[in-house]
Amino acid sequence: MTISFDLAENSVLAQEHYNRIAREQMRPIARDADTHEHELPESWVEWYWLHGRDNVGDVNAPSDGFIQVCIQAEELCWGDAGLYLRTPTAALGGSAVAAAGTQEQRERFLTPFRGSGHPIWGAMAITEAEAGSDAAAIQTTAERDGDDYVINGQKIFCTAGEGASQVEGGFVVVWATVDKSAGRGGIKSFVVPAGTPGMELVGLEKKLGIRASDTATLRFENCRVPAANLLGSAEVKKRDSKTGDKGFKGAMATFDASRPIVAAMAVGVGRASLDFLLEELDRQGVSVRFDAPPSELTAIERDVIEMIGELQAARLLTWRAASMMNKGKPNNLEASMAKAKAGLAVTRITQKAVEILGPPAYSKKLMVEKWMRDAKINDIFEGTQQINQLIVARRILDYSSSMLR
Amino acid sequence: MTISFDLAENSVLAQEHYNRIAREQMRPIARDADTHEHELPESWVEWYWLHGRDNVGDVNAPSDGFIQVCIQAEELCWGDAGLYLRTPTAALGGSAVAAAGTQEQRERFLTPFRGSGHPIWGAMAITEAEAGSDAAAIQTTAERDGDDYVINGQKIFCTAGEGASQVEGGFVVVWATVDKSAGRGGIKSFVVPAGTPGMELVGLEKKLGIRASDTATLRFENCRVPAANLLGSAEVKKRDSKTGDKGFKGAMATFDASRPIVAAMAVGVGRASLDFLLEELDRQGVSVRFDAPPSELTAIERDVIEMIGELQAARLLTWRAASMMNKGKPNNLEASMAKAKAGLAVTRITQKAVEILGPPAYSKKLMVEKWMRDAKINDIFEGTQQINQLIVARRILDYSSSMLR
Amino acid sequence: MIEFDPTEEQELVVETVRQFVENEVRPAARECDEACEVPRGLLDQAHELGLVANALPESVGGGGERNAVTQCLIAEELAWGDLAIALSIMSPSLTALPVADFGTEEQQQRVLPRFAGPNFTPGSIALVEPRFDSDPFRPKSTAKREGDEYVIDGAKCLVPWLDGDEQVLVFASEEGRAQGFLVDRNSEGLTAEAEQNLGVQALGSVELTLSGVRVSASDKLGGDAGVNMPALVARGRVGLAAMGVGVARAAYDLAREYAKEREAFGAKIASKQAIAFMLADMAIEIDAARLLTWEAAWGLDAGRDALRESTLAYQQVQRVALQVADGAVQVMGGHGYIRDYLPEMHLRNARGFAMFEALTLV
Amino acid sequence: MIEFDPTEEQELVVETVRQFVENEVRPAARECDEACEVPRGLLDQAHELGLVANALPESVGGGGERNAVTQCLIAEELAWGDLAIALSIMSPSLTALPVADFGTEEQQQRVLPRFAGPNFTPGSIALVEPRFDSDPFRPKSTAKREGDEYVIDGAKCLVPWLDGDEQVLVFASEEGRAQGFLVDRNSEGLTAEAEQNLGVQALGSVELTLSGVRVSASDKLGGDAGVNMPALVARGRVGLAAMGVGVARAAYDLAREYAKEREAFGAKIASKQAIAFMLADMAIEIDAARLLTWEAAWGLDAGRDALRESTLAYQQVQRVALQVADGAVQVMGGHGYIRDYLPEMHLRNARGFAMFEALTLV
Repeated sequence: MTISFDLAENSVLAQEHYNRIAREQMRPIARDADTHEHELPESWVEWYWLHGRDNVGDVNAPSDGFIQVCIQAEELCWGDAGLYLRTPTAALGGSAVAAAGTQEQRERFLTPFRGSGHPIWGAMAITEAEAGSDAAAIQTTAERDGDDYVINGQKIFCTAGEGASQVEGGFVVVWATVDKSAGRGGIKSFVVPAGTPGMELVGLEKKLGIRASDTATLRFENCRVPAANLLGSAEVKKRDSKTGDKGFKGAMATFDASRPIVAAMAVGVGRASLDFLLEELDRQGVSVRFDAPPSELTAIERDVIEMIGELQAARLLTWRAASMMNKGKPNNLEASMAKAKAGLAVTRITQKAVEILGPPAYSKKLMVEKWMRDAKINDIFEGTQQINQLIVARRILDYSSSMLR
Repeated sequence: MTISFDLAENSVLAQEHYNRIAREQMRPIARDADTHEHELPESWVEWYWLHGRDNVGDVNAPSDGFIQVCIQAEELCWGDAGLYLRTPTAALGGSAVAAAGTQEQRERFLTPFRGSGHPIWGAMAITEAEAGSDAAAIQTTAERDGDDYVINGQKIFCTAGEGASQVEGGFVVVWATVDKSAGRGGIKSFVVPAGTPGMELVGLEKKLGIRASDTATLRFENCRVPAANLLGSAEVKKRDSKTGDKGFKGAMATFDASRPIVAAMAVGVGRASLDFLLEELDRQGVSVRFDAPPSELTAIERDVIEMIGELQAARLLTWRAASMMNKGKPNNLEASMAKAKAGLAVTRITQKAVEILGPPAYSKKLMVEKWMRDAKINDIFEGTQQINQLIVARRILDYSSSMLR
Repeated sequence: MIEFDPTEEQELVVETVRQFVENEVRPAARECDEACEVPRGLLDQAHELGLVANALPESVGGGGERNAVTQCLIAEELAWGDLAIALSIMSPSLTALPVADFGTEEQQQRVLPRFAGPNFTPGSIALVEPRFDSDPFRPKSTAKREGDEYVIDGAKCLVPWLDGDEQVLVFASEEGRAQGFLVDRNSEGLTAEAEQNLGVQALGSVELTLSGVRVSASDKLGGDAGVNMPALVARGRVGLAAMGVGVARAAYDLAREYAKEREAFGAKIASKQAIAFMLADMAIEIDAARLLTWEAAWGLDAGRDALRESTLAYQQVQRVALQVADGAVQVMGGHGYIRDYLPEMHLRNARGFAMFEALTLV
Repeated sequence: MIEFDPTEEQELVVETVRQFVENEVRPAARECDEACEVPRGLLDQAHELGLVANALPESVGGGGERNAVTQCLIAEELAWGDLAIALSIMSPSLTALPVADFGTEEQQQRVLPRFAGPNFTPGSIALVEPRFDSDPFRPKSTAKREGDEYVIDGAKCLVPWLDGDEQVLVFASEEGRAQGFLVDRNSEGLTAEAEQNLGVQALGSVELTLSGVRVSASDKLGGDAGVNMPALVARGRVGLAAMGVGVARAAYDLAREYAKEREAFGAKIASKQAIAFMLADMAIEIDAARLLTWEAAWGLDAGRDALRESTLAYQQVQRVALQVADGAVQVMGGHGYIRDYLPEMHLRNARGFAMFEALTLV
């Protein structure tokens, strides 16, 4: 162990690999996918399904582990964040199954994603109209009926929800309460396979950015799944116990794994914007000096130096949170730090890039305006800036959620 | 009534008058007064007492009313904020007597400040070790005993507390509770004349800035004042009523009058820094262009444009809050807006001025470092930034203090 | 004397505009944005309020009530409704006011009456250039005198381009100095390409290419005297600043209302300091920006060179509008990100203030 | 592989330094600041830890363990104790490291042994100039070759000036290029005037005036090859960045502890989101700044030109240290403003990072 910023061989390969995919497969269709909101970007989906799932590098060579996943997210979102979210993978639904599922569940639900059939999607459905950041306020119910659970309720903001709910072979992990009186202890997650009767696609959101991504509203009306589709323990703890509760806390813990990825996505979008900005300034004959005294810097130079620093800071916080996962260290604090920093930094970077590049950047002829629209979601989904700051604050103060609301 | 930014004739006269005082009487001794912390700046005190109390302008000419008081504060703090706070006036103590006192009290306590005796001071003593922004938590007691009240407790951060407590003729307005069980309804203010037995000067704070100002800790041990020194009604309302409570709410209301003045003080310090910065840049051949496109601005130019805008914004919010007082309009929201904006803007402006002027500005050979130290108090006293934001938030949301804590 | 209250007449105007905005503009905002168009009927209706015509000289049939502060009050209210619609409604100012300010007597008589008349006549200005270093004082577009004509070459963007008028006021450098030229929209060598932009989508703006476009010498604004560019730019910055305040206020209103309605963790989110302080900060910054804007407008009305004041206000407003709109999206979270709600539009519009120059005039 | 954990050896060093800082440095911080002096005993004690000597080459009696990351870890801990004391303790680096990096063999043998020896020997560097546009790469001070000598003229400031050594490393432009010169402190034409500064008061720095100061040609650092200024500046920025992180962490710790203790309105102020979020933001920014600093240090250790990375880190740290120290004063309110507590000192010290350049080296 010694502090090092040298990417492992496999990470470098992954970086190159996914950057090539981003450049060759995503960038050329990114504007079109943005314009044709709600249309399936077939070429990307098909291409990825056929060629994008290959392992990268040598599985026996040194690896940065989870950092490599972050690199993948960064590169592909440098390509296009909307398309990235439309990629046929198990996504967050897959993370939940991998984290809380049994061996049997993992095989049953995840194997098809490695298979040779048609492209499929996984998704996670948590948010409800009256329960945004506050997952414990979930109203969707899952009632035990013989060997089944019967789910009723409505979910919004379900990323990849169209693909996951409609295309045979995919699935949606739905959070629902089996016992409202138990509060968060009663909240469980269920795998609902695509096409299950009673799961209905109500509609897709029209959004500021990431328009290639299908953000769905899903309705569950007497939607019946086998009890074997419950992830984790069926036991309801009346009070949220500190240990062994694989229900709510376990579910929340998947955020510790997903937040670094979202942070890496943010970094990818931010880098797209910053790379373009630097290239364009260079084309215009504007250089950025690192050896000039502050008194001689132009406003643009100082902005750009600040932007590069902020982006790299976000990336390093992200990699640190990922690195802790490699070691099995709890990273709840560090994951939220990365997510909070990346969301904010990239919101600012992409907004600033439009400003610096001036009138041409306000036009849809360039991609800068799109990256600004795409970036903002990173400060909102998977826990808003405010939620992540709250988590950080609780951790550093050693306060429970009741001590700092 | 029409929107206008033309100063009334008297305001212009006041501006010139106080600016001359600032330049001629304050600036020359400002560094020395900073260095000799806790020493009475005699030359300023004597000069002000002899020459500084004259009325300015023609009392019958158009006036901007309370805005003129803000202009005075701005100009004198442009001279020196520490000396300004050491000026022999009734200061906040005087405001309290003027606002809540009877005609008899006003004459008894305020007349000496217009008299020809030696220089005297007034002060307000609210804060306690365990009650900062939270004035309702006051522990100091005032017990009725026959025709007197007997005060016990200790006050900290009492501006001008040395002069007001020690120099015959001055006074300290002390906040104390006559009935702890009544909460804020039991809090009353009492005029304690300088030299009253039982009022003891415990010590003076050593501070970051405004070192010429005497920030005192005062102890009250069986300090006896006549009941006639109670400001406002003696009646204790068990619950804080919305109307007619001249106790706590009335006392808090004096902040609506004092906050614009503190905001104006901040603007004065900020302007001192900004004026010097502009002069110095000019001497160095660095100009600030208002007709250059953003792409051509230097970092310094953009900073300076931002600083000028921020300072003027703070000044206008301050004058607006003062203008409302002229019309007898409630200005609780606007006073806190001005204070919050001015405190923060001026903290940033003075810190930035040191940065832009580089190594020479870090030295005590220039005054820029001192203005940075002096400025910061404006974001703290008379309600911190956070308290003022809280007040603004409650007002704009129409929330009571229990709805937004 | 210092005074922060508008006159009764101004309050009446504001009230009238606000009514119109609430009844007609706000309900149309989202639809216009998605359709990238403002319905002509809405502009005709707005025209009846006489918002620009009132500011034109009586000699050409106008109201003769030119007052920058009043125009700021109007601009804020309109933009509080919708920025693109506000810019469209006020677009006559783009041609009419510079002609009123700097035009020769002949130009005033030739151009102004149609803007003071009973029908809505849109104006247009071509000042911004499609470059990162677009500079109103030093356009890269050029105008060269050839006999009795000027030949204009260059490129412009963010040019409002509504149907119904035939002219656009194009700015180009003549011997290094920016000058305005009244150019027929159907001039040879002039091509207009519809823009698709991040924001103000309903404005229907175009990118202009001018390739050897010829105008008569009498179309040079102000004749030999030309244009006072600092004054024109100042009037643009003040107008835009006022609209920026309106956009910020619109976003802030949405965020505040949402925060007072929305529950999370068993309480209204407005009762959380993190949200409440964001809102407080927005409120303070909006008021501060408005006062700076008024001061600059008042400076114009007092006949002063208000380039400095207008730039200060415009700079602050650029920052404030963006920050407030972004904050509104943030306060509303997922709901702020979707197009069922308006904050995302305000964010896109707000980002434009850094590019706009003279997209409205007071 | 990417790795964020220090080695066990580094952890041991950090632990040792932290103990020293807690026992010796922190208790002395306020007194040193008020007295504008660091007691010699404290520096002697610190010297026993070998913090600079360990980094010097074995050939001159040093530990031969030069490692910029380790030096960053040490610098952060020391500055977490007190910035002025930290700079004083590490001052030998100012002369010793540039000589080790760029000096000729003769210079190394002549200069380095005393820094590796058993007694604390302070070093000093004169790089910053008393101008708003001070520029390490282009000093206004000049060095002119005259025969076997150089004649140096100019002014310098923020020059650490502790008793016990006779030399200062002065930077001046020779034919437009910055070069270092080993100048005897008692040279003719050299005047040192004690500085009184906003912060780092205990450093005992001076303003230097050089008027026709003569040094031998053999005192030009690195001989004909001279100095690699980007590398030197990078090593300064990394060291200062690490110290800035330490200052920020010290201020943050105070604010957090205070917020957890202090009650207002019936609750700990840390339980208010406005305060808690400020603290969270500080924690995030401190960690971010530290990682950037480590990356730059790692780049130096890997033999890369880390001017870019070190500048990024230094820029971020300047902002973060100031913001955190200012925030700590704010969180503590009146208590933050008085000199019974340390945040006000951290604020004064933090503001200095914008002026400092190579006030410590790694």
